[in-house]
Amino acid sequence: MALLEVENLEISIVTGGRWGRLLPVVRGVSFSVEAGRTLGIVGESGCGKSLTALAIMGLLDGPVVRITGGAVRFDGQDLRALDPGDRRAIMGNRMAMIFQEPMTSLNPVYRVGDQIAEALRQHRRMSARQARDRATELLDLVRIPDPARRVDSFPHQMSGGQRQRVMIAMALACDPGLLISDEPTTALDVTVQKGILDLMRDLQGRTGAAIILISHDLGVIAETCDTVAVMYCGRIIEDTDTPRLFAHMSHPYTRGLLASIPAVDRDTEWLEAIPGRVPPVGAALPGCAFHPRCAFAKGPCRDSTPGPTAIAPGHVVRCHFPQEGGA
Amino acid sequence: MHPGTYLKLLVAAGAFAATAGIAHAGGTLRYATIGEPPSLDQHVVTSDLATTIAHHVFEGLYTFDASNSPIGLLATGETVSDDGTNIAITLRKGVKFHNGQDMTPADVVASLKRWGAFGARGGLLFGNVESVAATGDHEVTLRLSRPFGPWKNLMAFINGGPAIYPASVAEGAGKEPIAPQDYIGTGPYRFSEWQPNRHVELVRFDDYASPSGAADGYGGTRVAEFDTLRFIPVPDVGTRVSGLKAGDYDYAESIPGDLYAGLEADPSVVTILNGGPIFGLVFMNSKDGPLRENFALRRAIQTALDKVPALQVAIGPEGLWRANGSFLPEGNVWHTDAGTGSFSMGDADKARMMAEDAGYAGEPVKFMVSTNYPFHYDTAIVYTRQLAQAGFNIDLQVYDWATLIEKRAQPDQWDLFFTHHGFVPDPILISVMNDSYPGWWATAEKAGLKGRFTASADPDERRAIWAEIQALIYEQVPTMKTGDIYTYNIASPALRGLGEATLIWPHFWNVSK
Amino acid sequence: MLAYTLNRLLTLIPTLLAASVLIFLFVHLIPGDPASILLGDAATPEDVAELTRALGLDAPLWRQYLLWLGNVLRGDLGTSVFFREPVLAVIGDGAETSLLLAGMTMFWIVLFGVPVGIAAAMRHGSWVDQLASGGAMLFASVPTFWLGLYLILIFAVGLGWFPSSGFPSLTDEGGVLNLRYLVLPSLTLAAPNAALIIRLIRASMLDVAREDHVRTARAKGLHPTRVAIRHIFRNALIAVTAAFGFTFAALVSEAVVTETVFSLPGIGRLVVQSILRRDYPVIQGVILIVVVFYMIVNLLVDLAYARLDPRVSLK
Amino acid sequence: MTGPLLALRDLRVCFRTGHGGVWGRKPVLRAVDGVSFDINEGETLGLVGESGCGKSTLARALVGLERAAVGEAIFDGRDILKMSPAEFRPLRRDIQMIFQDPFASLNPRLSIGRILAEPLFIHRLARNRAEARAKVAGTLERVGMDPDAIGRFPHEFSGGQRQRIAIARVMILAPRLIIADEPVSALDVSVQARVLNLIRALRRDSGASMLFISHDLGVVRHISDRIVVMQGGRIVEAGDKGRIFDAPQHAYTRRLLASVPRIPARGV
Repeated sequence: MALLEVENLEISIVTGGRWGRLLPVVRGVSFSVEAGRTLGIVGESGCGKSLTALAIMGLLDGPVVRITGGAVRFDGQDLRALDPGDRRAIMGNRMAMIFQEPMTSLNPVYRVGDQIAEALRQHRRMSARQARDRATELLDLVRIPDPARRVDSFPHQMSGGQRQRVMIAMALACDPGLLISDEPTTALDVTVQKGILDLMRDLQGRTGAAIILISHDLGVIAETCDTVAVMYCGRIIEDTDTPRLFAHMSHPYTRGLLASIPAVDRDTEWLEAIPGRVPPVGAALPGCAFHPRCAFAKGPCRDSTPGPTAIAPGHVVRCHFPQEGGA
Repeated sequence: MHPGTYLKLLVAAGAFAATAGIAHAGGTLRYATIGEPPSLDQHVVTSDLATTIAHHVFEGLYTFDASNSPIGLLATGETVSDDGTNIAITLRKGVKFHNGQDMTPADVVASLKRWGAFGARGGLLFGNVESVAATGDHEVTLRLSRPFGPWKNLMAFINGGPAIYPASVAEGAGKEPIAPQDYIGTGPYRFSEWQPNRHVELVRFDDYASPSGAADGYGGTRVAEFDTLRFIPVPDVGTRVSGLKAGDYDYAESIPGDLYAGLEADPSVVTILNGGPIFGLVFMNSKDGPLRENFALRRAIQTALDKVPALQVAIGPEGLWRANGSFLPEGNVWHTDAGTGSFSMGDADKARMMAEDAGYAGEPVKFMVSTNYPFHYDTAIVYTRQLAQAGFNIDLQVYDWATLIEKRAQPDQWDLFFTHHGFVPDPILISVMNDSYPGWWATAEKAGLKGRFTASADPDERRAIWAEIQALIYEQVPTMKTGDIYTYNIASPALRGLGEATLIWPHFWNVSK
Repeated sequence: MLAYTLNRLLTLIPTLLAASVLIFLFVHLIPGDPASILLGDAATPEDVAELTRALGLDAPLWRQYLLWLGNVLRGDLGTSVFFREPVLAVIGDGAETSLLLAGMTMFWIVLFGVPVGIAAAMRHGSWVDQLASGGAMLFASVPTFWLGLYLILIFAVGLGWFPSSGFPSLTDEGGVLNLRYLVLPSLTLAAPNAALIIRLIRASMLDVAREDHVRTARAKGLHPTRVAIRHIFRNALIAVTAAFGFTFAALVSEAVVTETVFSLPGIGRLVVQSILRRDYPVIQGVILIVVVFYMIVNLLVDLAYARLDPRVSLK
Repeated sequence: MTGPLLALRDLRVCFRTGHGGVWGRKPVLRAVDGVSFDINEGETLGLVGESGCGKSTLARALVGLERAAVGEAIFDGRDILKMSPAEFRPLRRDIQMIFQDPFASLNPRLSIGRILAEPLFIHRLARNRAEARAKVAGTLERVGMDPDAIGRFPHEFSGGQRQRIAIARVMILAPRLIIADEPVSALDVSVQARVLNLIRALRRDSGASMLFISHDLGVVRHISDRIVVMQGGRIVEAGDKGRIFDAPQHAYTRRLLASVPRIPARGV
């Protein structure tokens, strides 16, 4: 059984005040992750990948954005059915999250050691002394030099890369089975990014945690993930294991995305950019959400939303006319 | 038994009881004042609030009985020579100052001399005094250069008056008010402490030597029933009223007219009218500007005014004001109708014609008023409208009181200003009689009448001359009276010994709770 | 920290000198003179002139200033024209009242304002929030004298629980129990200020709640109350600190209406009365001391900032 | 014309940072520490480096936004660092800058038409409204925007469109040197691709030179002719892009390239 199973997740925005209508922004999202494996979710801004992550984590309980359908099962338990207390007993404990903005995701007024210790004291009922020792250990684990001293540093005394390491240490504090990582390296320089990604991979090797890595960077996904889900306009439009994706990408959007990226290892004259632009969030388009930008769109694309189609074992595409072969 | 005799017996019994060491009623009287007095020094300060506190501490040679006639207080009597220039005053024996010293003629002489030299009202008398000297163990003699009728009234009026201080205090003091540590008098209460902003506290003077006789006005026996009198500044009138109702104060002064009806009906409050009315005055500039020596124009202004609506607006309930043109109220010996036909005519058309005849051509008339006293301002507003209807171009200038006081000393700054006047026992004390008071009314006619008025010692003759002076005031219009205002205070029903009305200032000897 | 504090205190000196010139000029340029007020209507111009001379108010302004400044530097603020007592003694008495009143008012503000502000922010948009915000709006807009008079009517006249007015010093009979005199005035004064603090706390907390680190805290599985207090309120406190400081400073100097309604012998009423009396030494003394007080509060606020926010370094 | 369009010689920019105690001297940070390079006519020079390497400070120094710059920056034969503001003003038209955040660089209260027309009037490139309107419409078309954008306001456009507007505002002046500081970093990849295509096309058509600053090595390789690699305020390596990317000499360049996550060779 997979550690995490997401089934038909739907997330909506409440528009026009408290009694306004619901506007679905994530629809029919299903995937699963097993222990020790890394799932990548890739897509451009507004595709719903971050919302999906927050929904799994249980951080979407505000009045404006909320889960309106589907199930999130962690270790067999439906998280949506749990009461808030039981839910919090899992958050930060068996399931932890690393956020995109290392500069702002730490509380500026507390020492990093105390912030790491907070989860330990909450979930492990450790004494202040024990929690501090463990925090120092964790800082060492994420390769922060001189951890015994840095445990007393404030966030503003650290670089962006170090802060992201602190975030990782914080997430790992209670040995979570699932680590959700939302654009963990986007704000960082490439050399720092490499260090962080290496560290995560390394730690996964040790702890056997499942990881969900959310990124807009196909390169990062390619180097880090076992399986990939590509999102567009609130849906997963292509989903398979990483090698197969890069070898047999089938959805025109996935292919367009790849073609948009200027390569580092060869000269490119002209980028095959996707024409048009992403429809506004929650736009109710009939048919396939990508069809106005799709070079291969035909009649059915305008009329009906394509369902998930398995074009090969473990390779699911939502497209009426999946493109076979290489790009 | 005649009621008076009965009272005398009762008081005598009380006095006996007191001297026999039987306990006083005791306790503290808490008096909510409108503010703080500038000083308790009676020689130089004329604030009514100061006197309300100070006349428990300081005493003069004379005071007033219930009919406002001067009677002895520290003096037991006097012998006046036939020509009226030699006055030998006998002092009461056994009077002690609060510092334990006996009062001697030297103390009286020193006090009178300082009052004469620096006193607010002392100069008036001492302009006629050749010498003042001790002429016996218990006698002081005043030698006058000419007969001066108002001398006794002036001596009896403690406000800005000749309080008797120890010679050591009076001799060292100059123009500046004496400091609190020198508040040493002979009264039934002695000064205890003055906590700025907080309170002035008096405590009973155990060695007090009271005058004898039934209590009558401020005269007669004085018994300090309270251990302590505490005068607490409570500037907000709502707080004075509710504080009294809540039992935090026993007595509260200066309550506005609009609350009068409600408080009269309230069983938890006793209202007490002040016997001596105050009155508003609009002074005219005799030294500078369009009104200078133009008596016709002044009369035109006087003709334009109807005093009644202003009193209604500014004061309120009928019981608290009287449109009375006489400078001293009805029932007072100085009351006279002379000239009062012009008091409140309110004839705009006539005023307009009179002004034209007087050569008025719409020049601005600067009218200064202060907002510190709401009734000043309210009255001035009504007058301004009435004057405008009669074609006067009134330039109303509104200042705070301190600024008005400074400006009114400068003749080029104003034509009219608004002030008010407290009750005085002798017309000579009315400010307009003072030639150097802003307005500077000093015509030959005034000088002649004033000379006769002060020279005479015969009460009937003096009353007749005062009637002439009042008529002259309505003719030359150095000032315009706005009508009598009876202020009132409120007290707790628990207080015993308060009369229906106060004589001039409330007093708390012979009062207990 | 100590060096910083000393440094800041040193920089107060030129500021104070400049302030003293302004204070002196301002006070002496208002028309009116204390002598005529002291002596009253019956005084002659000669009397007034003589008293003016006796009070030393006839000298050129610059000489009066230098004399005053010299005395101030020796710690002597002069003698009140009106009370004929040392200004320091006059102010000292008012300062006791004002500081105690401000202190008790701050106590209510913290006692009521902070929890209500936190609750309103936590239950943002709910009836709790509406009630708190509406109540805050109401209290912020009720005139002080009105509220004060009603409190007197209800709790002093009606129920008799508290005295209606006045405040005997703590050193007088009654001692600490005399603080009951300050209950109604401090509540009156606290109402509008607590309302401001509630709204400020609510707004700051809503701002902080949007910050990324709050999401991090929630992701740790902390209880919402713990997140609200430890992560949101603690950070919002940084923004609220200055408001607390200046509210306190303002409470000392600007409680005129409350002091008048409750007849409290505080600094606010003292300065207003002194202006009416043109009691120059007292006005100058009060303003000078209030200026120093503001500067010290300002310094304390900065020191508090440094304690609350590790990113702030004192230099 | 001989020689490069822009020649930097030993450019330095220093900042005082933090505080050095009560009377101590503040430590000096050399943000740009002796940088020299040339940009030839019609050439695009890519400037890469990680955050804090000094690349943005350098760009700001070249458009006169960094008063502390010393050294030489010879543009068209004249040293712009030694010019007074008055002397520099006419050159503002020739040296134009595109910023990373198009939203911050567009006045939200002005319509697109005003935003684009304003520099025309400032630099006296249009004699009247009609002429300005024609130029604005033409430029909008060149950057691939609808002409009806003229009457609309910045907030009505997406990030990619705003960056096109920012580019239009630069192109309308026909500058000789464009300094682009991370112009596509804030954009999604699919949008980024189209803006990059636009920049390339415009540069080719206009013949302008460009200093293109980015931390994204793929983007820099795509757009540049030559590359300068900066680290810690200094140039560690410079050369033609083929040589830099395919045969890096300096250890830092190699490490940088090795850090970039690779996408597997596509297709099978």
